[in-house]
Amino acid sequence: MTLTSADTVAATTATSVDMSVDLAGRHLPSPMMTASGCAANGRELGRFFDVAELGAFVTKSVMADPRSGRGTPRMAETPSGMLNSIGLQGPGISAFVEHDLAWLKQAGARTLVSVAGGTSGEFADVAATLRASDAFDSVVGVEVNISCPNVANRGLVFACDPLASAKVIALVREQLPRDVPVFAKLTPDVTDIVSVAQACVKAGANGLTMINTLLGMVIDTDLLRPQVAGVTGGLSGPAVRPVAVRAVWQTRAAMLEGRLPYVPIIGVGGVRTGRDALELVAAGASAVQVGTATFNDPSAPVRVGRELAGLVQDKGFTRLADVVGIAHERLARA
Amino acid sequence: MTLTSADTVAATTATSVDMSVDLAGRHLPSPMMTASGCAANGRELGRFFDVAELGAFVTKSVMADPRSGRGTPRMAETPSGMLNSIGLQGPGISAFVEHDLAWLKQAGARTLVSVAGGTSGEFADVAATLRASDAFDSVVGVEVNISCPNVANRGLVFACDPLASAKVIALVREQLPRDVPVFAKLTPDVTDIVSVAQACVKAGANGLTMINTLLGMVIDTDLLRPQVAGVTGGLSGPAVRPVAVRAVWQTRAAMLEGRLPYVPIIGVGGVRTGRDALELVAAGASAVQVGTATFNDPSAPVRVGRELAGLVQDKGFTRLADVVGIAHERLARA
Amino acid sequence: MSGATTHGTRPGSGVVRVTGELIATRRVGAYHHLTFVAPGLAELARPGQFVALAVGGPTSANLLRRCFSIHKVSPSGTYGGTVDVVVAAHGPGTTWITELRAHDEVDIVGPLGRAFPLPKEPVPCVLVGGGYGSAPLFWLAEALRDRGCHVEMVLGAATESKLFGVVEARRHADGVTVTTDDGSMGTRGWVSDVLPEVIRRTGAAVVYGCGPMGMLESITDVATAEGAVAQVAVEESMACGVGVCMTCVMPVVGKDGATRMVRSCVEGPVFRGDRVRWDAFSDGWCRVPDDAVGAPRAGGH
Amino acid sequence: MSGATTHGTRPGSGVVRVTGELIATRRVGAYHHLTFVAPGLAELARPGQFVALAVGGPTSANLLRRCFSIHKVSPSGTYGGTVDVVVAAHGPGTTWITELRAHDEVDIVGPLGRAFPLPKEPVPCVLVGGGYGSAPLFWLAEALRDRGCHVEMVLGAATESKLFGVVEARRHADGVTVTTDDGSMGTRGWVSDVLPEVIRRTGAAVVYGCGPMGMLESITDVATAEGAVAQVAVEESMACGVGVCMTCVMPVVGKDGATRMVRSCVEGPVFRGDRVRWDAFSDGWCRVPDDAVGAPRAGGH
Ligand SMILES: Cc1cc2nc3c(=O)[nH]c(=O)nc-3n(C[C@H](O)[C@H](O)[C@H](O)COP(=O)(O)OP(=O)(O)OC[C@H]3O[C@@H](n4cnc5c(N)ncnc54)[C@H](O)[C@@H]3O)c2cc1C
Ligand SMILES: Cc1cc2nc3c(=O)[nH]c(=O)nc-3n(C[C@H](O)[C@H](O)[C@H](O)COP(=O)(O)OP(=O)(O)OC[C@H]3O[C@@H](n4cnc5c(N)ncnc54)[C@H](O)[C@@H]3O)c2cc1C
Ligand SMILES: Cc1cc2nc3c(=O)[nH]c(=O)nc-3n(C[C@H](O)[C@H](O)[C@H](O)COP(=O)(O)O)c2cc1C
Ligand SMILES: Cc1cc2nc3c(=O)[nH]c(=O)nc-3n(C[C@H](O)[C@H](O)[C@H](O)COP(=O)(O)O)c2cc1C
Ligand code: FES
Ligand code: FES
Repeated sequence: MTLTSADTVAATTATSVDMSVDLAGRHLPSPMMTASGCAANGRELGRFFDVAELGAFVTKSVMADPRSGRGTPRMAETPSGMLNSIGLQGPGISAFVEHDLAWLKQAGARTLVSVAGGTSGEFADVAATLRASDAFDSVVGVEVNISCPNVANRGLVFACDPLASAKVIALVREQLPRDVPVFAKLTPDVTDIVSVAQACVKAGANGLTMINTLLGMVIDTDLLRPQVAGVTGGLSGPAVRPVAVRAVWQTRAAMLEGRLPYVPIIGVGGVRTGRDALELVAAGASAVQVGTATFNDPSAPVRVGRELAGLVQDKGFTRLADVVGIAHERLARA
Repeated sequence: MTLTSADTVAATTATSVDMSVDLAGRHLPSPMMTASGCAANGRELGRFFDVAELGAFVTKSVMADPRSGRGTPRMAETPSGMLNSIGLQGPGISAFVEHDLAWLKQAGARTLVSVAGGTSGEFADVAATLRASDAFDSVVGVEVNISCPNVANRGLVFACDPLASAKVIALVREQLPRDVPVFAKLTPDVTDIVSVAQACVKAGANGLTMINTLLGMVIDTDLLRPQVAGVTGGLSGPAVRPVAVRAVWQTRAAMLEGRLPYVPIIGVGGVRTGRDALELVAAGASAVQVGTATFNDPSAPVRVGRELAGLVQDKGFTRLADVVGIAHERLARA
Repeated sequence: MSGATTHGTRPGSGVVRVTGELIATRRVGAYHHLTFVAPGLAELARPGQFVALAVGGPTSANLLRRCFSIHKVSPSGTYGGTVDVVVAAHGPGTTWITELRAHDEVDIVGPLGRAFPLPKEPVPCVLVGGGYGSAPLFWLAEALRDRGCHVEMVLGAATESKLFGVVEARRHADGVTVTTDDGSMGTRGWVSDVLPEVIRRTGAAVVYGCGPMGMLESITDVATAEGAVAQVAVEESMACGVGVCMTCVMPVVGKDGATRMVRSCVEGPVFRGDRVRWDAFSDGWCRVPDDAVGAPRAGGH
Repeated sequence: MSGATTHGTRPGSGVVRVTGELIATRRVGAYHHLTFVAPGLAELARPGQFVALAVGGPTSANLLRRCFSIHKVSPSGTYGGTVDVVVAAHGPGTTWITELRAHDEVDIVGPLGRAFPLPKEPVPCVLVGGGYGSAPLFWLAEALRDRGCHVEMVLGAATESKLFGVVEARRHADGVTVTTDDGSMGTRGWVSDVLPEVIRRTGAAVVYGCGPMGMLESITDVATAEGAVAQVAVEESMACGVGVCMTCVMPVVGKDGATRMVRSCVEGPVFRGDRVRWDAFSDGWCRVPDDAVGAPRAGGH
């Protein structure tokens, strides 16, 4: 772990900072979340920490039917990161609500359910089944993973196209009660992330999650062929953090300039320490997800939260909310 | 340095592999090049190795007039990479040809001159001055850095827009003799890199260099403001290698599918060892540039070449050319 | 109890995370045998489980943990609990681990995965290890002999230096057969060449295996042909080791007869050999069998 | 000549790259004083130059080298040439360096940058060091005294533990003045408080300075006011240290009177204080002065 001594001190000191967040109408006691696909659906990390300690537990993107995902190898380690090509393996929404969401509910978790689909209709179906489920009252929001291939458009990722993205968001939004916020999860693999954000917010997204993985590839230099069976994969981990910070910054800047309505941002990408989380928060994120770093330290999502609280306190703030987007103010003043 | 024992053996063994490349009509004895902006203009690295050992020396992007570049800080270290925001500091094309190109010529270097501009006209002017210079006969090609801000279009980077890119390439192509190849240097920060490549090749580019840096950002968590004076910067180094490999792969795949005319690709992004170079070559690159790794090891551009030759030989090949794009064949056969 | 710090895991979770101090390291042929102080881990561990080690220290570019079978554990003693692993230097992570010196510290998570199931009756067993795959078997042999099982071992490798624990085997088993591909020690050939005879001679009811995938497949074939049950510990590329990333999956037939892509880190690494869909593995790739639950459909995604 | 490997640099280039073995490390107040074997480097180095160290070893995520003033060199001896540096643990790279143990190896490039210019005549000189900034001054003092210069030193720091080399200073200089911000040693206050008196008393013609930017600016002001020349070694954030990245620039006035953004790693780190555009530095940022060559124009880029 890359813990500087300041982080370590922070991690071991109880803080009096108000770390709660108001996320599109939902009050969360902490800004910390798992990242979809990096935490399974709760039980596994429940061995390392109490999932109710998180602001929200974000589940693996779930589709309508059970899916086997891709063949293996599914991953390659890369410098300060990794490449993955899982192929959205999952139990399907019915089994998910029955087994996984129910478990999360009894464990006291606030759940942010990540949904995916190969067509915009599939997204809507998944949301409808979710809404109808017994444990739906434990759901604090739905994260729409639009960074998945659109069957109708040669497999082009929905999030690469503002129109396709907007359609998915509008359909999901329709299926859910007004008090359940919908977050659009964006890909950084676009020329202009703000225009995709604009389309999503206009279509009813109550918040934005960014970033998903970057499209990358690793060649196996022994076999001289692609290392993962899926050929290309998603790049994640500390390596991509500067791209995540930039995406959050640009989107927040667009809000400050009035080019985008104000909605909360959930920052994700390369967070491993409290300092990393603070980068995203200062750039404009109200909440922070920890993904790949969990593979290094299974308790990272809560550890990072403790470190973040310590840093916020050390800098003399009493509320995390006062630090959200602060780098824009400090730059403007300079 | 991350040298596995295989690389080390390779590095110390003289090989009998033919490492020469035919790059858009120019014969180069080696595929190895410096990367623009990571090697200054020759003298500095001349202390560490003979610049004539390279396939080509790629110069810092030069504009029409002298430029001071941005204020400082201009950089931040990031996990397995760095962020830079230099602002194209340089002497201007006249001083460049008089002092720098002349020095490279007398040192026996084959030079790939990187040109930049704030308008497409500026690119053309720079190319015209270059062509008229005394040392022009040492130039083996011109690399057009279209990843710089277009003054006429709110500072949007040329390479983000196929039309703007094509215009620049066409104007530069016009200024230069036919036997001097023009390479378009692409940014990965686009939704569809193949469409930008198509526009550039159609406009006359004889080859493609990819990738330039990714747009990124680092927040100084002590001061809670952007760490580099330019606010955002370019992300480079091993962290981004999977993105470079993917860009080369996609472009080569488009050529194999007939969606893009065949032109040679110069791979760049995160190369630090022979193994890294081999990834780009197997994905489709005919030549390889070493950028950020030079800051760690000033002799990296030639060391990587030795390691690459050793690996190619170990795998039983006698010509580097036979390895270019081989991962496409091996995947097709699988 | 110096040299180790325990980090947050939850009571009763069956897993601990400790900063373990390296107290002994020695070369054994092509391998490195390392002993770490790891309080709390030994008490929870059973043969067949593994540990996941973080590599590279605070400045590391290698984010993912490396997994190793537990070679043995000592629940108490001078150092308050230790765990041993046997490591082959391969890529950057294992190279880093094998270059550690005494008193260096490593972040360890474990025990992970499912252990080898032990037979209820004292039946004869054969334990087959390929290369460093023998590492977890001596401890298993002990557990089996404690239950009254007759235990024989078969150790195989490409060459003598890649055998691990031949001497140890003689102490832990009632019979030992060694094979090497080049004949530098024992019988020239593969473990599967000698295995049928050993199973027949001992009347083995269970064959335990640990080693490369190809070997595990042939162990399964031989065991099945001889009427024994194969229990094999697989080695799939793992990013997390704790069940959250879905990189380590392989096609395994469940009790309901359906094939699913299951996580080898939490549902394995030990599987009944005849449940594994060996037909899906070829040329370094493992495809999803067409009849697997949720397999990609033509025209689907 | 064990413990060091020399890598390719070109003969006559004035710089070497060696894998240097750490042979001695000791804490000195808040700092770590390290001695590396570095054959070939000592012969080339002069006071004011620096070395660039790679950090983190083979698995490192920290790609960039860290730069340190050369504290001293020994061209020969048991180990065939050594170089000493004084390091303050700050971020990940310097922390890694200060945690090295004897016999660990570090990749070193040097000597780099321009040395302190020495006066042709034996004039009185004052050497001012802030914190670890004093590290290169003892060696400089020696060189000056060899030329017959009267040498006085002024050492300042926030507090006693952050002073470096007070005892050494007494050996190397004809007079030593110490200041600390908190008065824990010497005069309470800044070096600039005592400097005018020292310059006047000694009749110094040259004031050499090394330390934080703010201190270098005030040394320059004082020296200029007292009619002395300031030669200051700056510390700008550097990515390469060898002149190829353009990250380490600062605005400096050339002989032609024009301000340019010059690379402090190759044209510095030593500059004549009155040539540095101190007015451009504020609040941790350095802007490009409007009158600099090639400065951004309004409406331009
Ligand atoms: C359950 C289990 C038990 C194992 N027991 C042992 C043991 O006792 N002794 C031993 O020497 N090795 C063992 N291995 C293999 C060992 O984990 C790998 O050799 C090691 O992870 C490779 O790391 P690297 O840094 O050398 O290689 P790299 O190729 O750099 O590894 C890159 C990434 O791929 C993963 N990876 C690569 N190869 C493997 C592999 N074969 N298995 C799992 N992950 C891999 C690594 O964990 C890492 O995340 C075991 C693996 C598993 C899954
Ligand atoms: C010419 C010169 C001489 C120096 N001499 C000494 C010395 O004798 N003793 C000493 O303790 N320190 C010295 N420094 C400062 C030292 O280089 C930095 O403290 C160190 O690079 C910071 O590395 P880090 O890993 O602790 O911090 P990080 O903040 O992680 O460093 C990140 C990156 O920024 C660069 N960087 C950050 N701060 C500085 C800085 N102040 N100067 C240059 N680069 C920086 C690093 O090189 C690295 O590339 C000197 C710097 C220069 C330029
Ligand atoms: C193995 C793996 C699986 C992932 N699966 C999903 C997923 O199912 N849905 C999703 O929206 N994002 C998925 N992601 C992306 C992460 O949620 C996250 O956006 C990304 O990894 C960047 O964050 P990180 O650097 O902290 O990992 C996955 C990432 C990884 C590494
Ligand atoms: C400090 C720095 C300056 C750069 N300047 C230029 C430039 O002037 N022109 C250009 O085309 N690319 C420039 N680049 C991009 C590199 O040439 C290269 O495309 C990129 O850094 C990726 O390669 P790398 O990971 O090997 O560094 C620069 C990169 C760095 C790090
Ligand atoms: S290794 Fe992550 S789920 Fe098995
Ligand atoms: S540090 Fe790279 S040019 Fe000075």
